[in-house]
Amino acid sequence: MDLWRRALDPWGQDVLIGVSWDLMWAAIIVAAAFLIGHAVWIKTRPSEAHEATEVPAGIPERIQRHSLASRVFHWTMSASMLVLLVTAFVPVLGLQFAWVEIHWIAGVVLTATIIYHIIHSIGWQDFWSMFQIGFSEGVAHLKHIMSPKAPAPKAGKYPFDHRMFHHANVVVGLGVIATGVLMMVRIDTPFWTPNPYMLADSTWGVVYVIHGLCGVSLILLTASHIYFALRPEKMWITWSMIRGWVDRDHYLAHHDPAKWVVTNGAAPPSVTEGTPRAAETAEAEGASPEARSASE
Amino acid sequence: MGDAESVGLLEKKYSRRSFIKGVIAVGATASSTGYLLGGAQALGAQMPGATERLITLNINGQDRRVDVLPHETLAMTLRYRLNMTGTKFGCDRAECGACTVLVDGVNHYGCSMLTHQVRGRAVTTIEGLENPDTGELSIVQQAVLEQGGFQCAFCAPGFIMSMEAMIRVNPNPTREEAAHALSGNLCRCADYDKILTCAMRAAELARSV
Amino acid sequence: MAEKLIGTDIAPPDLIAKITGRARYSEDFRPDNMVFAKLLLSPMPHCRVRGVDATRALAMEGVIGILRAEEVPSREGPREACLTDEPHYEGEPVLAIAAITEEIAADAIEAIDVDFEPLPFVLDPLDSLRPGGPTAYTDGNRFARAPDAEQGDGPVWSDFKWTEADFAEIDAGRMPSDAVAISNWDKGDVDAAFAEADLILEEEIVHQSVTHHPMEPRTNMAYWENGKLFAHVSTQSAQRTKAAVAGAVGIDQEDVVLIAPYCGGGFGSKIAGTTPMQIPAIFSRKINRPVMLRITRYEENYVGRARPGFQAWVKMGFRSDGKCIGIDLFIVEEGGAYGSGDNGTAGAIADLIYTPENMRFRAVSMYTNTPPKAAQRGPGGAQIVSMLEPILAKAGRELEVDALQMRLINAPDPDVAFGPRGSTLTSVHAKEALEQGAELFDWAGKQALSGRREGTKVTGIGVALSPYTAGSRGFDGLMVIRPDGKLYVHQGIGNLGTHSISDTARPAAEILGLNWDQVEIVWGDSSRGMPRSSVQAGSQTMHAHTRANHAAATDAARKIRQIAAQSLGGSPGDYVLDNGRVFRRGGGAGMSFAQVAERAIQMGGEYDGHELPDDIHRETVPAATMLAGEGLMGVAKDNYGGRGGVYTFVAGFAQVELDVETGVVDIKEFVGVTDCGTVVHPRSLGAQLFGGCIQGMGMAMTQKWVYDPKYGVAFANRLYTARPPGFLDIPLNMKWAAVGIADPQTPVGAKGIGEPPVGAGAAALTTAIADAMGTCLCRTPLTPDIILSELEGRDPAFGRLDQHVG
Amino acid sequence: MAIIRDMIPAFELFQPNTVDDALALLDEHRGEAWVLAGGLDSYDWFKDRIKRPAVVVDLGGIEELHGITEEQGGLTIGAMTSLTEVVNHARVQSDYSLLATAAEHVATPQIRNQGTLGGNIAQDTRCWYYRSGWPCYRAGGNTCYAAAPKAMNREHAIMGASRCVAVSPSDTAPALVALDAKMTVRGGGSPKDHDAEDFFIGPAIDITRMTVVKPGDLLTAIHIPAVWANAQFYYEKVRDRGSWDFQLVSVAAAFQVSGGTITDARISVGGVAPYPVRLERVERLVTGTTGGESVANEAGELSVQGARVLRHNDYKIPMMRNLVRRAVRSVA
Repeated sequence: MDLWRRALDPWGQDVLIGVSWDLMWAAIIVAAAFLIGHAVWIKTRPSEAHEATEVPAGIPERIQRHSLASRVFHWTMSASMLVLLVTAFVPVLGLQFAWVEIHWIAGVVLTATIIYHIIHSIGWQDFWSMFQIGFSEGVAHLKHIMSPKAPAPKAGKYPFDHRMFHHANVVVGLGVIATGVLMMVRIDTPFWTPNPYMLADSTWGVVYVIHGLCGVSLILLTASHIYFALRPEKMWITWSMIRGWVDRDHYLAHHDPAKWVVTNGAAPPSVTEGTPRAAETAEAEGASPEARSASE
Repeated sequence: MGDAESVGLLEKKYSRRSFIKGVIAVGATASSTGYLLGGAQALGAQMPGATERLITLNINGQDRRVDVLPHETLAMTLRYRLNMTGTKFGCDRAECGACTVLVDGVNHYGCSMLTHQVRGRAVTTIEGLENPDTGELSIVQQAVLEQGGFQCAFCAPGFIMSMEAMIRVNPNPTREEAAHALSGNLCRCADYDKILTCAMRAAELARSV
Repeated sequence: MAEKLIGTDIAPPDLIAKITGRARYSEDFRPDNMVFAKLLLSPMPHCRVRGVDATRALAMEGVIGILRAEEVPSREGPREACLTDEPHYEGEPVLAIAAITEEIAADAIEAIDVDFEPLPFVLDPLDSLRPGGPTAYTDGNRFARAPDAEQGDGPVWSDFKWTEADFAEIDAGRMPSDAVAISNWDKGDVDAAFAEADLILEEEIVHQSVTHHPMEPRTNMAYWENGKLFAHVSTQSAQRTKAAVAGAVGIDQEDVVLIAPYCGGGFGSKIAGTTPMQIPAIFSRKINRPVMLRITRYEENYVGRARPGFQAWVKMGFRSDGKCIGIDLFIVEEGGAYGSGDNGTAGAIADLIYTPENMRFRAVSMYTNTPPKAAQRGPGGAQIVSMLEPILAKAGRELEVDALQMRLINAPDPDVAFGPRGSTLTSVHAKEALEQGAELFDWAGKQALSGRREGTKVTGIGVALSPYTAGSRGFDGLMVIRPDGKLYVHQGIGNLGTHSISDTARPAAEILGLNWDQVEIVWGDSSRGMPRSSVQAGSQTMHAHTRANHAAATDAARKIRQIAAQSLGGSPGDYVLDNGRVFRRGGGAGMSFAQVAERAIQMGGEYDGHELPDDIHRETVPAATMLAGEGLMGVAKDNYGGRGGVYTFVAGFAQVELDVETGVVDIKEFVGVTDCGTVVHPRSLGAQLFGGCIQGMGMAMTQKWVYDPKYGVAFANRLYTARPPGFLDIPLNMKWAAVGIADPQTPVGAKGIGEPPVGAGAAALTTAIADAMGTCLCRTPLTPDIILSELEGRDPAFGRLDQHVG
Repeated sequence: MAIIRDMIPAFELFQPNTVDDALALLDEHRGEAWVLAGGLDSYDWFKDRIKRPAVVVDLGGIEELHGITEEQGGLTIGAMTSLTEVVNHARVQSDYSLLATAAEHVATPQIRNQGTLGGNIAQDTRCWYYRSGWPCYRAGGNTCYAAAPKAMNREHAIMGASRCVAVSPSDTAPALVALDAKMTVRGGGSPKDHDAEDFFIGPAIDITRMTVVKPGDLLTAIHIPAVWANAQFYYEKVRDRGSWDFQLVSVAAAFQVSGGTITDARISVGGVAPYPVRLERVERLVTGTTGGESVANEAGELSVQGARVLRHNDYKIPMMRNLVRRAVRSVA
């Protein structure tokens, strides 16, 4: 298997031009293996019975998890990502169509949604609810995976695995967007005259390699994301991204009300979405979520 | 081998012919050893079912057994295996016509066909135009001689072969038709006007035969 | 009476060899043990070789050796070596590999790893002149003695730049009048002339560079035997090429045997051999085997030569009667990797064909990272004539003076003095050529066709005058009448297809009263004896060597008469020579030349070449000495002398049809009339005239030279992209004639013809196109896209002064 | 690795006698086999040592690919039929002179004697950036050097480009599109017929190929339907040189004319796009008219709508417009 595609530049010098398409196949195979493996593994695990918890006071039946704006963002981004993946890789797989235009337009949409998302999340959302590290939560999560007996940790608004997925997406997504925007300089778009000479050939090679590596990674990430979204036991999360709310049972089963504070009635969105302050405090105090739950 | 055969043949042919005015003494002896092709890769084992290398070529009416590599062009074989250097390399890219030969009476660029493609077909080169018994020039050659055609004449063998092909297809051309028939050959001395006159004269001679 | 030879059509003696394929060019020789060399070419327009790893290549079976730059002669400064570690153009040879087959050599080249360090490069001379612009050499763009140099100081590198103000003028479409020129001269008062002029025209000129592309690439083969170098070279010249080979390899001339019986065209690119001819010579000495360096067409594009392009500004002032009274000309020349100087001739020729009385000439030639430039048939003249003649026609349209009248009123008279030094000429019959051409072309009748539109086709007619040097003096002739009774004329000139190897011998035969079948030409092999000769360039051969052979034949005739008088009595003056015999006037005793030759050998001394004249060139002496005792020798230096330059003129007339919807130009008719003195070989003269004219038309219309500006590499590097004209690009209706007035300063009366026609063909075409368009585009090549854009009033798709865009 | 040109790298040669054998060979040597028709495109690639197949399959010996036969009132031309045979064929000359004329405009007599109709339409582009071995999109790289701001793109596309701006070089392709020809392609499955205009694909679809013929497939025949026999034809090719030159722009048009009125038309333009461009809007415009100057002018203007020029190819707009105009004018 080749990792890179190399070529002779116009001066006959060896130059990197991108990742090998073998990597795409590798990603597809790894993704498939992981999904099948996970499905089988889940089957072999005893089903998790969530003990009924007492309903603390003031917790509404429906808890707003994603605002309409967030949902629109999510689905727009998903659509553009799917379009990008299909237009990127399906032609390589052999089904040929005019993909370039669709690809860059989807790329522009993706970029716009991400920019919106960044601004929105910094200015109006509980930014740190996503970017808390939660090391002990991770350990607990790992223990839970290893042994069904270990209880799944209860998370704040975003569970540990979601946060990890998001972080991976941040890295890969920003990589693919940054390189993608650069690459648009080279193709015929209404924005500017194509110019392949903005960067040196060798630099372009690196740009293409990053774009390729990120793109291939997105096959893995997206495949697993869709897979989990469709798993029956995770459907409540998927529904929350459609309807915007989770019901109280799921909330109490999977979330720690201390970390994801919800109040009864029509709470202002900032509160509903969690406050930065709450998360910051929790982390700063160094108290593990478990410890806090226990103490309450 | 084909090489030795060809040299012998050429020498015999030369000795029979009346020699030209102002013969040149040449400093080098003709030899059959130098040829162009055959790298380590080319001499490796053959794939099953691939074309056999030892083939019979019919060149200027003679059957010749020649060992030809798969990627060898006819002009290469003629010049570097059979030592028939009348066929010239002007560009080796089917652009100039200096390598023009006849295959079954039709003009082709010798640089741009594989020798294996002319197996079983009659190849005529500039060396094969004179009458093998009398040494008499062909009609086209006579016409060119009469009209004093060509300057540096590196293109001449190719042009003459195209004229030979032309008079077979169109023995009664207009000047414009003749120009079209010869438009696959370049003359950098740009002696086109005289070449065209030669071609018209050749056609005229051909008609009178 | 022996037949009249001068002025008749006689097939050259090598024609049968040429039409039967027996003529052997450099690639047609096969010595025993011959190996093939292949070149590794620079992929970059300017770079330095930091390292070469040839380990894998040299380990390959069949590889014989490698030749590196340090093993070949090189000189300081912008001077070409046959191999270099600092290439200055894409395609410059870096090293050579020899192997037992060419395929192995090619595979071996591919197996070599070269570490190239890219260096800044420049393609367009104007870019090099721009402040802060790149230079073709690491150390600058000008190599010359500093202005404040002390005596004995050599040239040094400097960075020659124009100012922002100069470029502001250029960008505004004006001549950069304050820009510093490297060469300049002027005469009269050009500013006063413009003040007085009734019409002033100013134009920008772009003439492309264009590759020679002779049919035979510069293939060479060489081997060493008994300490002598046997060099098979594709070359225009012969004796002078032998000297050049010896000089390049660093050996004595007499240790070189040059074998060059045929040359498949050169057009100025193979004058005294070629740069690559050194490679087999040096390589074969190193590996002690014959080395064939087969140059491919692709390589020819690079190591072959090219005509330098011009970017220029011209201002011409005219009186109302059409007379040009002032010219201000500023030329920027694309010098290529090793420099060129076509601009000087261009300036002088502009002065010669417009006789303006007042002229200012300035020029700059800049090194650029493109293939080396060299003389190309009519160097300088062809460019400037094809660019300026349409302006003359345009002036005629504006002044309402007929183009032919314009041409005649500005044409030089025999007493012309032109150029920086007021040069004079031996004979000038330009006006006769124009008048004769006008008649042959039916100018008067065709005037009605000018601008006529039928459907989408517009007719244009054009007339042009193109002069060029056509002679030189002072070379040697060498000939022997052998005991077989035949005259053997030993030619030191090359056989590049002009037929001069035989045509220049005709005066000798006439002087000696011989029929043509009693004459043998000896040429193409220096071991058979070559006298000091001119190079076959500058159209000088016909003039120079009819003189030299005239002198040697006169010497032989004198000796024959003396022998006859001694043998048969009477005085030498009593004897006449005819039909291979010498006999007493009015009948009586005589001797055959065979007897004369026997007698000369018996007598020895000067008769058979054992004593030689004192004034012959030292390079003639070994050849004459070698032939001494073989028969009666005629050997002499051309001492006929003469004053002034020898120039031939060609008047060209063209009729074209321009399709205004496609920009396609169809050349319907061409007439060329030359003033080249006495016509020696009419058919060959006509062929040379037409050939040169068509080359000029190709240069003006079809041929291309295209570079990618980013990487500095050539794209028109195949014939189909370089586009030399073919059969369907030329007029099928062509006529020629010669004025036929003998040049008074040469005994045979003949001047050369090689170069002047190029400008005539090109300029007749550019003026005819301008006539059809009703405007003038001083730019080559005039391809359909350029013409159509102009006709449709669209922006040209290139900068006005862009070079190398084809 | 240093670059060297003009020496064909060694390959193994196969000369099958049937299409089935050829397909089997291509299958067996998948990925390393090259199909050789007339070879005039192939040898350039080989001699430049840019394409280096291990195996060359020469179709010259396959009888079934040669010759012209009458079929369903039209003509079926074997892909290996030489261009000279096409030019000289009596039925082609009498009924489909558009094709004869176009084929006669190919390169030179020698090339027409050897070059095949199949090879002519399946040949690769002549973009000199690509042909010089640069790692452009078409060569599997990331760049179109020809579309760069100062690039030498006088010969390149003004429409249909997508990243790659190379043009289709074929002279016969526009004629075949105008004649509504069908190309038969054989591969693993059953033979498949493609309409000429779908046979040529642009870089938006596949940037590395110019036709639907995939590696391992063979173009076996070209069928010209009866419907356009003896239509009124117009062909014109503008090029720099009279021989051995590709089109700058060419037009091939077929008109069904009844009582002076155009009842149907097919017009195709070469040299302006990566494929022969069929001008359906122009065809609709002229159908039902009697041609003539004003319709022709309108047709010309319509044909170049949406054209996008590069640095050096603006002239193709007036050239194409004028050629289309002329084609329509020719009806009257």
